[in-house]
Amino acid sequence: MPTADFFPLLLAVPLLPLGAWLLQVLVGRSLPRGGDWLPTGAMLGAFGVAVLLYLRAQGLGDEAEHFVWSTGATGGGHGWKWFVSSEGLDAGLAAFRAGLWYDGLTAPLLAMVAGVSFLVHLFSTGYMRGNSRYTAYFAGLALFSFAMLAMLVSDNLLFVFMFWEVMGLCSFLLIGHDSLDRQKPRPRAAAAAVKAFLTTRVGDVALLLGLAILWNGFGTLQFHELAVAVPNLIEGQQGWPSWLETAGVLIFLGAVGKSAQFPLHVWLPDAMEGPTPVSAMIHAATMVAAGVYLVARAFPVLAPGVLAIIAVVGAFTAFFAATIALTQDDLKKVLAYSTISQLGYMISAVGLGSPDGALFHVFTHGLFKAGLFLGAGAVIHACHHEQNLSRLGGLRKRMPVTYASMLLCTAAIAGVPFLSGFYSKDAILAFAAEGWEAGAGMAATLPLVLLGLAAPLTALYMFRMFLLAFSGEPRSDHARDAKEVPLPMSLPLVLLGLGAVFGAMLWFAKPHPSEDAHHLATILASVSLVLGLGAALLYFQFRKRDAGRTAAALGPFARAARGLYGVDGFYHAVTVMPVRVVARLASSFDRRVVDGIVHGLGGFAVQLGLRLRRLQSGHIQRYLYLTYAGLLALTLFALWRVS
Amino acid sequence: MSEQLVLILPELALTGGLCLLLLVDLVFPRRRSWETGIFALGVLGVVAYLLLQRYHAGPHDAFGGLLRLDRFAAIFQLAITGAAGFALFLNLQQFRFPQDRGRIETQFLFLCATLGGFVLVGTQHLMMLYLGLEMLGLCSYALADVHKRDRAGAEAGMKYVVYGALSSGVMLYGISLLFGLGGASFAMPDVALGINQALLEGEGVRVLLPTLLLLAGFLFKLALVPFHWWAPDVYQGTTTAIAGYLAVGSKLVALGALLRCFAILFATTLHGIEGDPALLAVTTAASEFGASFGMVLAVLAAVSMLWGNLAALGQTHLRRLLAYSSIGHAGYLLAAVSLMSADGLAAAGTYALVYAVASLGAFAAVFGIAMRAGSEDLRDWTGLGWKYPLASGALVLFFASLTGLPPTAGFAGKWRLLASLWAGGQPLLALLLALLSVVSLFYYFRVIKQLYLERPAEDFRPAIERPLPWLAAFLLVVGAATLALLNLGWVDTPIAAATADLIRG
Amino acid sequence: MGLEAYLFVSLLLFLLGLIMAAARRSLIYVLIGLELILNAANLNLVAFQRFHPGAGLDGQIGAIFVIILAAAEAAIALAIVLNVYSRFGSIRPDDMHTLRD
Amino acid sequence: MGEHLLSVFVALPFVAALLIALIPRTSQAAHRFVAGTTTAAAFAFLIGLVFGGFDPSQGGLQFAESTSWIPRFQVNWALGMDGLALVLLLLSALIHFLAVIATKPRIDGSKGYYALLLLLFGGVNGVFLATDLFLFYVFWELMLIPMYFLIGIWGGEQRKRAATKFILYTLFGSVLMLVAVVAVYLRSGADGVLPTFDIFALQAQAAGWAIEGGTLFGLEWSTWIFALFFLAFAVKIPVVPFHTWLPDAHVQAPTPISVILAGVLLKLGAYGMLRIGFPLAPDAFAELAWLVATLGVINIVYGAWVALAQTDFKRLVAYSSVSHMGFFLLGIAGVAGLTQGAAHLDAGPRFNSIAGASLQLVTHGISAALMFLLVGVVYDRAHSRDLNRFGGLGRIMPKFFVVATVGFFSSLGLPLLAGFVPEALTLFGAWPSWPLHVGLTAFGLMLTAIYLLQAYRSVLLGPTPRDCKGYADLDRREMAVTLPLVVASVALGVAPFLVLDLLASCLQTILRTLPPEVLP
Repeated sequence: MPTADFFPLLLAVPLLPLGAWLLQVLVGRSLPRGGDWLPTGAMLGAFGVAVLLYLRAQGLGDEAEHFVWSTGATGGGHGWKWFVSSEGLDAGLAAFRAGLWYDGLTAPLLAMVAGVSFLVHLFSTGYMRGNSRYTAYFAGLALFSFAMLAMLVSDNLLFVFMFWEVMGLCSFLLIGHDSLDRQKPRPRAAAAAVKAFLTTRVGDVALLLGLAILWNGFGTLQFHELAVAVPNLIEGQQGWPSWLETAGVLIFLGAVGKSAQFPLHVWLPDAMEGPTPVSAMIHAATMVAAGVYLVARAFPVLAPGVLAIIAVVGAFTAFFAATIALTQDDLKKVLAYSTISQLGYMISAVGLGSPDGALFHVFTHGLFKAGLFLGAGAVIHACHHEQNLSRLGGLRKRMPVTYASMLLCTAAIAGVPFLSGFYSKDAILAFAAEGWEAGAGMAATLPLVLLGLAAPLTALYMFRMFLLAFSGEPRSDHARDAKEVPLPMSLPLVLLGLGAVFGAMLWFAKPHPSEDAHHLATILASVSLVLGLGAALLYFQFRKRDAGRTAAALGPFARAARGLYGVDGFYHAVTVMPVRVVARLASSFDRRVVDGIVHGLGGFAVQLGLRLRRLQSGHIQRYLYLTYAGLLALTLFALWRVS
Repeated sequence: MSEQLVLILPELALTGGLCLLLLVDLVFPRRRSWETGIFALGVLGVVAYLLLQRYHAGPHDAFGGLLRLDRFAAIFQLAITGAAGFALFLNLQQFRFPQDRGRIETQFLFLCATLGGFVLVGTQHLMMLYLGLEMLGLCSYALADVHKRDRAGAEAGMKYVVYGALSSGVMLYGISLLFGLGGASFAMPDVALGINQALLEGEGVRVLLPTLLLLAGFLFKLALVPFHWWAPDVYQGTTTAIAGYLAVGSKLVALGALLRCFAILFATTLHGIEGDPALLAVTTAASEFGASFGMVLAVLAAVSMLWGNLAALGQTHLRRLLAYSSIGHAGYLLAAVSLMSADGLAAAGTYALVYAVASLGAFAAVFGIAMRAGSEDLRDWTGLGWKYPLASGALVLFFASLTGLPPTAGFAGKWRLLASLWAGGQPLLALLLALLSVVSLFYYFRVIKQLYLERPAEDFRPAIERPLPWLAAFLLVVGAATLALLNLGWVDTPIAAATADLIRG
Repeated sequence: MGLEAYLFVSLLLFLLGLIMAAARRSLIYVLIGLELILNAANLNLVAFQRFHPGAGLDGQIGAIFVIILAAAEAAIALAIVLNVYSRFGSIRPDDMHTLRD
Repeated sequence: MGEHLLSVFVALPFVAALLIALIPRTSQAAHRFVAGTTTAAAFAFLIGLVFGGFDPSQGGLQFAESTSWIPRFQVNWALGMDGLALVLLLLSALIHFLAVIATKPRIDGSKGYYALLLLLFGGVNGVFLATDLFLFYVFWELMLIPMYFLIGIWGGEQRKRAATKFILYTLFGSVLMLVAVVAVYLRSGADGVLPTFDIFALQAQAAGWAIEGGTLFGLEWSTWIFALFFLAFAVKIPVVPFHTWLPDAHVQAPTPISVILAGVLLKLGAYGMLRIGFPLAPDAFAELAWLVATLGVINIVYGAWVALAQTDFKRLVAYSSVSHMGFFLLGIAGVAGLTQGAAHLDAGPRFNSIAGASLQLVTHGISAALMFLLVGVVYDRAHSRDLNRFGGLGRIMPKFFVVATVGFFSSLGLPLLAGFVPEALTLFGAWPSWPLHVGLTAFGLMLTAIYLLQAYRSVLLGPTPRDCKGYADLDRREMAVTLPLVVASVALGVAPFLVLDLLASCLQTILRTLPPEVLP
């Protein structure tokens, strides 16, 4: 139960970066070092507080898994009415209360997010040095962290949505950062930023509708109240009403957008246009994790049918993205698709009925994916922005620290036993297996199959990337004269490397799949690891194949995969073009028809007036004739009326 | 006998005034004179004072019912007196046609026409009605032609006299028929009885045709379709002063006379006959006739509104524009009359007065600007709003009032019309009237646009330089009146009362 | 010989007057046409009076009034016609259409 | 003074205009000063009311006063203020003040300009405060002529056409309203009592008319009333297809006037709907709510779509106004008719949607004003509004970049900025009544994002064309004008209750004018 100073502390976690952002916007540019120390320090503070809270929670011992500290649940006057604050009125959304939320799932996530964000800040102080919009960059970073932290501590879906949208803005600004560069702006960054925002916006709009339905259905959007209300409703009318299922699908759509699930995954690879630390932020700590977090939190309202969809979509994405990752030559693109694939795991975990498992993987993945991206950033930084795998190589000797940390992280994501990634992914596979044993047709088997297929692929493409980058001989001068990165950049790498190893231990709510499912999963995981790792070593380590030849080896499928299966082109054809065309039609319709009618009426009146005035000929006797005619007509009309 | 003379003091004063003018003209044969102008204005002042007395004195019959001197008469006689004063005043302000300024016979004619107007609105005897109409008409014909040495004036006079004589002839023919209908009597009440009798016998046609012919005279004076043709040409041909007098003065008295005729001839239609069940049949017959006849008038009104407002679009000569718009406004009046109800007649009277005020102002403002610009053509007025703010500002105000925009009297008047139309079961006419005021805004604001939304031409030279303090003062007064009369009660209450008297007889 | 006959004649006169005013090509004839209209009315007045005996002499008196007014009207009209002639050198109504749209 | 507080408030701008008229033509600073102080004083006065004097918990009129004006027709000089009026007055005072500041210190004919601007201001105040229908109409039309001249004299190349179109279109709406006013007035007297213009008395009667209205050309009497009022206000709001005057007027008007037009004048139509349009014909409104909702969605989607094709920055913003005002329509439509899903909180959705609708007025006022100021800033530098001509301004104008980001995303409806709350409230509230419409609206939201981001990208992001290189960042005056709006936008986004608290009880009173039984 909440102690007196608990909520202030919890509130401090998001407010610190917020304050930093404010100062950064107002006075940042006049500060020494462009004020980068301001948000970095703030994040350090936030991280400290988060850890403090985490330890408190841990202090609860076995409680730690189940406890909930929430203003909503415990009242305590900490929640506040948001739309209308006057107590007199209790109608509708106006009665909406917002509050803080902290439980066994939030605790490690909050610490992880704060920590990773801090490390990214720290890394950026080195990576972004000399950038023309250094201050603005850090401002964006701070706001980004604020939004994510605030989302984690809010106790209702509406606020989750709000901060999630703010994250959208931040990612937009940060991805587009280079397009505003004072020296050489990159238009492609702008394009990528717009694409990212719009693609996720699709999901966001759907999510908003979902929330509207939920609100009108339950009159609340708070996690705990929903968790109570939904079962009552279902008991009340035996089964899930269709509107609730609709809401579930819409909410999931939101997650699809934010967590870059198929078919809305297209924005994430383009988001690589942003500076690499930003990618780390988006992929590890903030943006994409939000989607998973949302579905995990909304789990109670998700009908079984919806869950099935979620599981399949997630699993498919995991496999689909893995295949693409296998064929990419750009270091960051590989990581991007690996993220999509891993997110697929998490999402389908929710679908398989284990939100805890999903968040567990969010947690571990956050650690090692941050490590990977920062490592990639280090490599890119050291190789003068050379990020094509076929021109890297042989960095092991040149950048030992980066090498070590990258190795650990790669191993973790590939699922090497006793590393953090192993546990979380294992758990998800286990649930998939469970579902399969429970045995309900396609919906049950598909996830297991797809996830099972994705597992070896993960190991394969990750080690492919790793080996191509680090082992063998450098394939370009950039790679040849690469140097190890300075401390502010290498320190995060080390820490995250350690995190990749021990991260799993920091998680409270260990998922508990059934025994045999667990065994099955373990076997599956190990086999696939062996397969993937083996293949990678065989192919790239010993036979020294380089990226270019991979494609040739894999044949037509690879070309398709390289072409991203044409999804982007398809979207451009079916969405962007039609919208443009219709817009042009609409505007000409507006000008020609709508406005045309208005002007037409005016012109008609004027023309009529001219016709009438023609009769005003100036000849008195014509006037007389016209008068007689009028008088006659009048008389006849009158006679007709009267008699 | 003498008390009869007391009753007609205003008329006597006017007559005396114009006889004196004649004498002066004979004794000092100067073509032009300020003093006489001032004198004529003075006469009008006295007359106005006497008319106020008449207003309060209450109804009297003079000369065996030849004249009916009541509040109603007083109101409209005051109105035309005002119009005459306005015309005289503008006439004295003429600096661009010096040959015409303050000419004595012009002043004489104004007073004489006004006297005719007095008779026209002050009688319920058909022969007197015709007499008054002719007196007003003949003087107006002459007035229209005061521009010697000017073709336009001659042509205007010719058209006016031919057209006027014709329509008054038609009217006389109608009167002669009504004379028969009324059992060989010119007195309207007798005619009314005859009408009731005819209606009771179900011979509506015997009532209808004479009434239509009688109407012709009024349609001509009010410039209503199909008797409107003269208006644009004559307005354009004469001076602004005379055009203003025709557009306001003669229109007002004509409307007054029309209202009186209808109020008396169709009294039964208007309020039925209370009590006596024996006469119930008459009442029903009369109201049936009234309904169908009202429909005829309504159509006529609609056509006039449309005609006037549409033809005014794209018109660049200011006086022609005002002529067309006055046709439209006359249409509004007739629309109210066509309700054949006490409320409708009152509304028409009220709107007529409100329109008169704004219209006088508009003519004066146009007069002022035109004197500077040396032309009544809109295209020569580019950007003059910046050079002559007072006249132009006043013009904006008066046009706003004519359009019916708040906070001007015109708005209240339009509101009064709409209210009576809607209440009288003519929602379509109401809508038409409302929409046409949008059309009217278009052509009124074309003038405003020319005055303000353009920059004045560099090489612009005013036709006359000297300031016009009197005109300015006049504009201020009328402008103030236009704003003040937004409180319509001041006009509407007396008119409604007076009309009610008429109908009750 | 009843009232209708008189009315019929006057109606004829009236229509003749209307047509004449509109059709003749000289202002003088136009004015004559107008006079015809007035006289049509006069005929009515007198006739009605004749067929309503004992109702005074309003009809006849009215007729005299009208004749006088007609004279006045003619005077004014002729003055204007003279003026028109001195301006346009013609009294054909069709020659005068400077005022028009 | 005490009991004539509002009269004094309404009279203030007119007196000030007169004062300006007396100041000689040459001393422009004086004109500017008078206008500035007047509007500022009005704003300060209203703020004062918010903190003391005005009681938000009370739904009815406050500071009400009434004096007989035209006894012949029972017309009274009747003023009164409730939450809605107060909020909109605050908005209008702020916007007018900013408009004065936003005007360049030296313009020709400044005398007329500021005088007319004050007349406009006075007219707006009158409309918001009048509780007598006749008076309401008088003030309503009083704004016509000043706006006509402000656009027509100080506008762009096409100004004459735009001004004429504006005044004709607006008057067209007004006369229809006049007919409706007449009809309502007469109807109120039909039962033998004296007819009245008192808006609230009429509202009280209106429910009764629903039952025995009688028909006219086959249409229900109250349907006529509603149709006439709706058309009148639809022109002002504006509702597609009566919107085409708006882009022209906006594009031609000088920046401060566009700001007023978008920030205040469009709101008058909406205010009329809330205060008169549907309370005076409740049953007709309930029957035609589907139409209102549909028109609303059309506004949103169609407006957004047309905006998408614009290359003229100002036109784009104008159409975005059309699109945003659609939310108002959807919101008020959401008041009528609840179908499924929300049985257990009947009052809830209705309140949400009307609250959303009326909050939309304020937030749109703020963000649209901001957008037009941004357009003005760009135009002053580039002397062009062609979106393809500039780009990359974010790099060279950092202050402008921040302000513009707030402006764009505020009108995009980003949470924590003003735009979001009303949209969310409206969607939440309208969902039970019009699920399909709300679904389509989502489409509109998507399009909104698209055209705004396109514009944002082509103005702020990417490389800077050569001829834009030299542009200076926002100067002091421009900052002074934009910052208040930025602050307001953020404030409303973070703390919507700042405004909604003032509105809440008033809106519930308005809701009561729509009797529950007329809900389908």
